[in-house]
Amino acid sequence: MSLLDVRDLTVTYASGAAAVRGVDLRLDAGQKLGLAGESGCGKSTLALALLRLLPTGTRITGEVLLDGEDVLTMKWGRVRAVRWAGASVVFQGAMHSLNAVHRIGDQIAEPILLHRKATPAGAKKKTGELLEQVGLPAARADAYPHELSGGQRQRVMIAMALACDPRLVIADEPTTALDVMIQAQILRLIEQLVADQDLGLIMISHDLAVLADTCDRLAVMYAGRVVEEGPADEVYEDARHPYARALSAAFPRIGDPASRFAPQGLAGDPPDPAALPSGCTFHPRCPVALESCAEEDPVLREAGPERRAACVLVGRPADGAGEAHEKPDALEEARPSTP
Amino acid sequence: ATPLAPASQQARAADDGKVLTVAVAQSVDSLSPFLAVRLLSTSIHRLMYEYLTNYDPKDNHAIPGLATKWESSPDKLTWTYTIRSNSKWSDGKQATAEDAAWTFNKMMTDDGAATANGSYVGNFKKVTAPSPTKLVVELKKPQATMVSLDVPIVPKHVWEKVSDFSEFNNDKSFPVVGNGPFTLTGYKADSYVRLKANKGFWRGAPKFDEVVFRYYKDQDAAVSALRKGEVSFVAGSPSLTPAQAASLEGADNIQVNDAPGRRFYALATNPGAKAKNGKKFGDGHPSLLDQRVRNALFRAVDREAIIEKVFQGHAVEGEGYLPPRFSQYYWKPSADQKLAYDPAEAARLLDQAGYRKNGDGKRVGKDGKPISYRVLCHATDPNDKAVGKYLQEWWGELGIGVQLNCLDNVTDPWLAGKYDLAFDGWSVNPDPDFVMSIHTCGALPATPEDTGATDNFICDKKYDELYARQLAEYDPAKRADIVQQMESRLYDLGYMNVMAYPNAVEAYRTDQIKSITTMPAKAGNIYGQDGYWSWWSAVPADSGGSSENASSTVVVVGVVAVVVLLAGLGGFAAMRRRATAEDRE
Amino acid sequence: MTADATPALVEEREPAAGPRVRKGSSYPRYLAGKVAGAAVSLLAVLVTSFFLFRLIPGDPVKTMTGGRQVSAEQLAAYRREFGLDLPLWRQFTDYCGKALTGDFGTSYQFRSPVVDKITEALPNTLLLTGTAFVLYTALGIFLGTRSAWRRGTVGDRFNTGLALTLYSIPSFWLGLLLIIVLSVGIGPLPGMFPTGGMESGGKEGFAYVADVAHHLVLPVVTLVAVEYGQTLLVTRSALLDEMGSDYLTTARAKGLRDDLVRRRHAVPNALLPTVTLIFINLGRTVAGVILVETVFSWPGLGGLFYQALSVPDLPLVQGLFFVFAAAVIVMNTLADLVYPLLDPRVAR
Amino acid sequence: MTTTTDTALSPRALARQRRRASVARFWRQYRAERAGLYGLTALALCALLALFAPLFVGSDVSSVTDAPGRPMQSPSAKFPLGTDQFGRDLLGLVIWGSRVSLLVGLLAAVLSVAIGTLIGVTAGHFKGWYATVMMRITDWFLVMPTLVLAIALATVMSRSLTTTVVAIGVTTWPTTARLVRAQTLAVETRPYIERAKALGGGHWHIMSRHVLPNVMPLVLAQTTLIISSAILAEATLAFLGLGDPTVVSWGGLLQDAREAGAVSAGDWWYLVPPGIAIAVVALAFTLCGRAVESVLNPRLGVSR
Amino acid sequence: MTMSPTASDVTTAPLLSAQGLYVTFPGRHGGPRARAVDGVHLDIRPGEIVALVGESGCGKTTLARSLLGLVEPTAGRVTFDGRPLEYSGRALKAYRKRVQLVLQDPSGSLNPRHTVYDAVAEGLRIHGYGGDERTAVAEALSRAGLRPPERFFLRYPHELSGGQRQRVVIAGALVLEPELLVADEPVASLDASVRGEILALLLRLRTELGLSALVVTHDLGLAWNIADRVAVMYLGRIVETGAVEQVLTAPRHPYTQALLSVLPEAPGAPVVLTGEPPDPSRVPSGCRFHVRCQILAGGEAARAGVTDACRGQDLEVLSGSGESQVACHWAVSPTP
Ligand SMILES: Nc1ncnc2c1ncn2[C@@H]1O[C@H](COP(=O)(O)OP(=O)(O)OP(=O)(O)O)[C@@H](O)[C@H]1O
Ligand SMILES: Nc1ncnc2c1ncn2[C@@H]1O[C@H](COP(=O)(O)OP(=O)(O)OP(=O)(O)O)[C@@H](O)[C@H]1O
Ligand SMILES: [Mg+2]
Ligand SMILES: [Mg+2]
Ligand code: NI
Repeated sequence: MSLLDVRDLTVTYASGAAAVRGVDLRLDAGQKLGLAGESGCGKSTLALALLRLLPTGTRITGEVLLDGEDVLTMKWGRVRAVRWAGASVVFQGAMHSLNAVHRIGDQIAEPILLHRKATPAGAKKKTGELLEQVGLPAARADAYPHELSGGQRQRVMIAMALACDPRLVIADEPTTALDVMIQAQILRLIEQLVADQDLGLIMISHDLAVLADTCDRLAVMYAGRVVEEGPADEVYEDARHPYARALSAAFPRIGDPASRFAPQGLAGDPPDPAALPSGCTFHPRCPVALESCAEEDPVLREAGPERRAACVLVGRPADGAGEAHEKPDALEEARPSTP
Repeated sequence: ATPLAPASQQARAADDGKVLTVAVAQSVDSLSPFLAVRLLSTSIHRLMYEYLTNYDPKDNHAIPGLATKWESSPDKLTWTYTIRSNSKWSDGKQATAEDAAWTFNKMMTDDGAATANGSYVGNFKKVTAPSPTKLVVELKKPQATMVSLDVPIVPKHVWEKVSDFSEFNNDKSFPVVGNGPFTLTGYKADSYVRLKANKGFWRGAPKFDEVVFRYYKDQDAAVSALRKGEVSFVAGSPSLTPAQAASLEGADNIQVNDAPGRRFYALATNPGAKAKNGKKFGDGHPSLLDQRVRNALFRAVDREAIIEKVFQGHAVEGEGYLPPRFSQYYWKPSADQKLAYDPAEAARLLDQAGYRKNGDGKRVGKDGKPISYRVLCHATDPNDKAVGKYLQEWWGELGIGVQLNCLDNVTDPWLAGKYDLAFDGWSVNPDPDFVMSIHTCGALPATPEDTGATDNFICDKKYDELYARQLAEYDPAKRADIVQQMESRLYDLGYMNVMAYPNAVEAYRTDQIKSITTMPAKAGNIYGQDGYWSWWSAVPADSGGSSENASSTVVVVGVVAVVVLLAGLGGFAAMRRRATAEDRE
Repeated sequence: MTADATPALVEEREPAAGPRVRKGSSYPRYLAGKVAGAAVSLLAVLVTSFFLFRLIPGDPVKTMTGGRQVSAEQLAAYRREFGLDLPLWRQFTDYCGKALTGDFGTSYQFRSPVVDKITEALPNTLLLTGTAFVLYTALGIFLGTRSAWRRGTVGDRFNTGLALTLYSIPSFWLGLLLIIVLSVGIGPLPGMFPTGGMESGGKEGFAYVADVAHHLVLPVVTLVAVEYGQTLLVTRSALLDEMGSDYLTTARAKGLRDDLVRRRHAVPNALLPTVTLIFINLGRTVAGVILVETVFSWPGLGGLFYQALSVPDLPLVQGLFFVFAAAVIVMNTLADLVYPLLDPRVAR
Repeated sequence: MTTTTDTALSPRALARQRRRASVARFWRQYRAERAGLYGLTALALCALLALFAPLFVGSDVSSVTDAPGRPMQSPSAKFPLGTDQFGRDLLGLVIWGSRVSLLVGLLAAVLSVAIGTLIGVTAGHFKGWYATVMMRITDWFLVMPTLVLAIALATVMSRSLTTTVVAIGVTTWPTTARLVRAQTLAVETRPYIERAKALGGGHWHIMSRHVLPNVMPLVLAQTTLIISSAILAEATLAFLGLGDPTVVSWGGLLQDAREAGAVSAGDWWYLVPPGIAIAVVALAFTLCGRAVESVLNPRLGVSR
Repeated sequence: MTMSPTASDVTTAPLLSAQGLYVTFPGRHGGPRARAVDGVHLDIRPGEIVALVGESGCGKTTLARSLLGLVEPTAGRVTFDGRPLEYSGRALKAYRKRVQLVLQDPSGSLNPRHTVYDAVAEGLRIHGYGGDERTAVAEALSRAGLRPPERFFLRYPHELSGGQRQRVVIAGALVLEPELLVADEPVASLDASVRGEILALLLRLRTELGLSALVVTHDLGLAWNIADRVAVMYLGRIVETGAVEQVLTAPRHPYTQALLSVLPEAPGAPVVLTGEPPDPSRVPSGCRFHVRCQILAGGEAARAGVTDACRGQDLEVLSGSGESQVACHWAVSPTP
């Protein structure tokens, strides 16, 4: 049994925005899954849905099996028990995810005490250990969030996420707001912790390059749906879905003459989750769209060993992806978004 | 009955005795007789201290007070008072002529002590007490008020210790030593003044054991308190409004006393303010110097309407200067002298005086500008404002503008002569000398810098002659005749246009006060009498038994119970919510 | 302004700009700054209280003698006595000098030291406004929190609606109605409460306390009714501002119960605007509630001020004005000093 | 209007079209605020009533000499709200009084907001000693107990509508100034200000083109809210006898009622309608203000 | 792919030049002053794209702002077209017609209450443009890739996507036909997929209009994408500069090396510098990088015998000219 098994998860906000539309994901203990996709494609929504943290009025269907138990049908009391103890979250924007009026030590200790993992004294000790684990002196437990720098706060969030020894950690864009150097520090820290504690990790980012570097597997989302999934390096280097390909191409490889004076982008605007285009949601921006794409909404299909992609060109006898690959011009010259 | 039943029947027995509670609208300025000038404070002093003389409640003539009799030397410069020997201070000491002499001497020598009543002794040469029962006052010149010296006599042995009379307010240690019908036992600023009956009062003990003056800023609250029986008496400031009177008239156990008042209510005209040294000041409208204009203005005032609408019958139409209550001095204009309400005649008079209407229908002054009079009114007096509204419309018809200048404190423009017309009114004493004197040239301020005794700067030779004559006249009937001639002169001059004599409208609970003396006895008022008659004479009703003390406690307990109950219910509800909140997120 | 309740809704967003001081300052420095600011303000108040009321037209001495016959010499003597003959600047320096030692002169109309008059009435005012303050603050915070937490529900709408309605009602009018209904009594409803004043007098011990409490009910109810809305609305919107915050999601993700999320996380963060308001209100308790005091004949400072103004009793007016303003200033300063304890972001 | 092709539009027409569009957008969002709609409806009714009062009550309602009824008549078919102590028709007076109350409220609020905005924007824009001095002054006014100060001002000046307007205006502006300054400071940190500077825009350009439009919504909401408190303030001053006694306003009516002894006489019809009128109008303005605020202030909008 | 259309020509006179620029900010509450820009020489020649890279807080934005005259330098001067910049209101206005700034955050750079048309026309209005405003605005918008421009005229910023907003900002800068564009993190807040679009636009403008540009960024990949020359900034100073190919493929300064090593796909072990970004109010003596320098820590500097110099000897300010330079004792030592 895998640690996390998400089946056909859909999330629709009260406003009518279909933020997540039928996502299947699996994660085994000790595995690191990267979740990429442009801003607004539903990554955070998915993460919040896993612990039922979405605002009231949001419709969630599907199954979220955490160690075989469906989070979505649990009693609230059980959900609360699972939260943090079973799965914890490192939220996007650590600046705001810490409560400004409590000392960080207390905030870290709070879930420990709440889930009765330790006595107050024990919690204090554990807090110190956790802080040292993430590279902060235990004495900093007395600090308030505003006394810490962005990177330090992010570390506190990570320490907090580990407080109850969860089986699963969801890290939502843990490095987005950070400087390159601190980003590297944090990524290194996360990798190390996962390796040490045999956790399941879901790491969310829109920086495909970072994810490819950190994770075992990579899922690329577009408009609320996973459009490509597979081993991280393969997806990054050789994506099958045109969107995933465009995304990976947007990260220039320094030293690669092909990207010198050739920035690459993806024309068009991201879709509005409240009014998605018909057919394949990517077709209005897709450089290799076929006419049928406007009607047919492709499901994830096998696209090689351990790989899946949701594109009509994938898995065709004449392997469409390969075909597209041979016409790099289609993507390479970034064009202004003019009709 | 429910525990919250109204405690209406309550001549409140505080500890043991009967309490008479009077609602008053004024706050005490000072409890020192040397400083107090407000009506409330001086009324209280009447109760606390005996004065040399008192006024007969029936006809206001001077009767013995602390002095049993008095006589003057033929030149009226030396007055000898015999001091009664049966008046004791509340600390047991005998009240003597020495006390009286000390009181007067203090006022003569100490500026601080002269603050309130200094005018009485300004003319005194010497005051001595040759014996405990004999007081001799020597004057510089004759003084008409020698039998109405409204000066509380204070115990020397107590007041000697006061160092600064200008700051001693006599409100720190109780009971305050006095020899009046009541003894001051408690005072809380802007709350109440308590007085206890003086059982040993020489004229006889008061019937009530206690009198409490309770302060209500709001007259409506006072009336409501009367309705509920929280107070026994409401005076009103200066009187109950017609609406209040009307509503109280129908109420059970309440007696409305609608007494002819001792006030007149007039419209004073600025005659061009000037000082005795001839200096003119102020800025009265020049057109008002023309008698025709003044008379025209008054002819455009419908007094009947004012009585009917503003006072709603609780006043008598104004004619002569002195109210009809003082019958011997009362004067009415003859039919052809009377400035009857006649707008057409008023317009004619104005035309005649040369103030004609311009194209816009506005009358223009000699300076070519439309006439608009500034009318000084007391912001605190609803009647001023109401009558002002009528004036605006009546005079507006005539083509004259009216600008109501309502102030909390009119003293300043008044003394500076910076007004055109003003609402004016005085309470008249049994002896009209004072209210007559304030219109003499002699009352004008010496210089514009001084403050004179004058009311509104009237200075008329003929009037002054009459005034001098009445002063010298000792035959009451003849004197009354001269006074009436003065009134007639004043009427014609048109500087003081009396519009009404407002009644004193007051009310008391008959289930708390069985009887009470009015002054004058027939159709007189109760509050603000010259003397202590009302409170001294008030007889408690027998029925009053239930004590508010108990009932209020019951009410409080009830309220507390309700609050606790509500809190409990709220808590319960909150807990229930808490329970359901478990399943919320 | 009226109802002593100036744009309440306005103050909602104030504190965010107010107390958040620049980062990097230390608490003692912050404290010193605030205290110095308060001192400057107090001085400014002293200056205004002196000069503003001198604009009231008229000669104070003539006013003081109330139009009674006084000679120019006597008037001059009074002027000397009250120091009114000195040049204005001297009067001012004298006044300031004395004021600093707590001497505000002698009341013209009461002939007693202003300080005495004030200390006499102050406890009464504090009793009334203090009681009301505690109640409306508690009620406002309680209902405001609930309202925000259950925003959009019928309860919330009812709560805010009622609060806004009461908030729009002139306090004096409500007071008058309460007197009619609960004091005079209409129809079957008996008059349960006294119509005015603070005590019946002549009572002692428990009876006295009960009596005062009995007199206290209606004015306090009036004040609470018109005032709690502001606290409610401020608390509610401060809390709503926090509602979407990520740290609340964090708290929930930790597995905290809803009420714990609210109590431990949301409320302390949302407290700042409410605290500002609380201190503003606390400062205003001294200024009393002129209207309610008038309607209920409460012997407090507000009524005294009004009385003094109509004379005008300059020393008393000035003294009271200073005390009113000083109370607000002191409370504001206290609030500034308290913020850092509530929110560590302040003053660092 | 048919959609003319964009290409033919002059900048002026563009501006107009844009304004129309933004008004329409504002209205669309405002309509969603139920309470705001109630408030607006109540206000519209009041405004209509006040505007057209001369048509159906006539200016002679306030005349005491030709008062149609007897004093203090209770409500009847002829006088739906009874009469006052002069026998005037109270319904007419209440309607007539709306003119003064609304006018004073409006003027005072405009005065207050104008001062507040001017000081707020300039103090926010110009840093340095000017801002320091201005904010000190503002703070000073802010700590003054407003009612006390207004009473003092009303006493110092003569009793007239102008006095009332000035007293309210002068005492209520500091909150606006503080708010506007805070908003100005926030706006000034926005990159578009930097961009405008980089484009060469001067102080005037920045204040008028960028800061002002961005504080306007706040100012609008603030005005509505201040009108509400100004109406209450007017009533308070009138009730304390500091208003102009010769004009009919709601507060003045209440004071008349009290002076006439209507409270203890139980003449509720004299007391209740003006009070309700004040409360309703104040509430209506408050509701509108809050609605405007939540429409224009996205931060509040989101959290609701 | 074509390469470097206008390769930097060292001999042409610079269009914009910063000479010995220092910008310090008063310290907070009496603390030491923050030396945000601490001695910078930088030249930008006509038609050249220069990338200014460096970690957060190193003073890039401050430098860019001082080039525009938005902050007055504490010392040093900015010359444009050979003439020193004057700080009077009028001179600045004239200067800002020729040099334009594009800010980091496109959403913030547009006044939410101004339409696209207004935003673009703002510059024209400020400078009292005599010609047909409408045509100019339309042209600028289409040049920035918003076509047809009329469709965007009435839009408000919130109705545009991030990429479109950035284009509007660029159009607003272009409409004045500037000679130089200073772009402060032009794509930092944009999504990766939109990023390339905007960069391509900058490149195209350079070819079409001969625009010079200073692009401020912390993203080395961006420099690789579009710049001719790169200047690496550390703690207020430029520590390495040179042609992009050279600096990014063969970095000489340890700091540049570290920056490049932490890029996800970089070969070799990442050199993660510890600690937070340095504090400009406490600039270390000697080489300002020495406290975090991996070369020094790793002992390589000792091997080269420059340890003492690193710790104690201040480095020369690099000249602004185009040639490759590095401010490092170790890099310039004979045995690096
Ligand atoms: N509370 C909400 N109500 C309605 N729509 C929402 C809500 N929260 C998010 N959305 C919408 O759902 C979509 C997905 O949002 P989500 O936050 O999951 O995106 P994301 O992938 O995390 O983006 P980013 O990279 O910017 O964090 C977005 O279009 C967003 O506008
Ligand atoms: N107005 C200012 N007052 C005081 N210090 C300032 C000011 N502006 C910037 N600084 C400081 O100067 C240093 C450089 O800031 P700058 O904004 O130029 O950095 P940056 O390189 O643009 O950083 P980022 O990549 O985060 O945008 C920072 O430490 C900053 O705190
Ligand atoms: Mg997200
Ligand atoms: Mg920057
Ligand atoms: Ni008078």
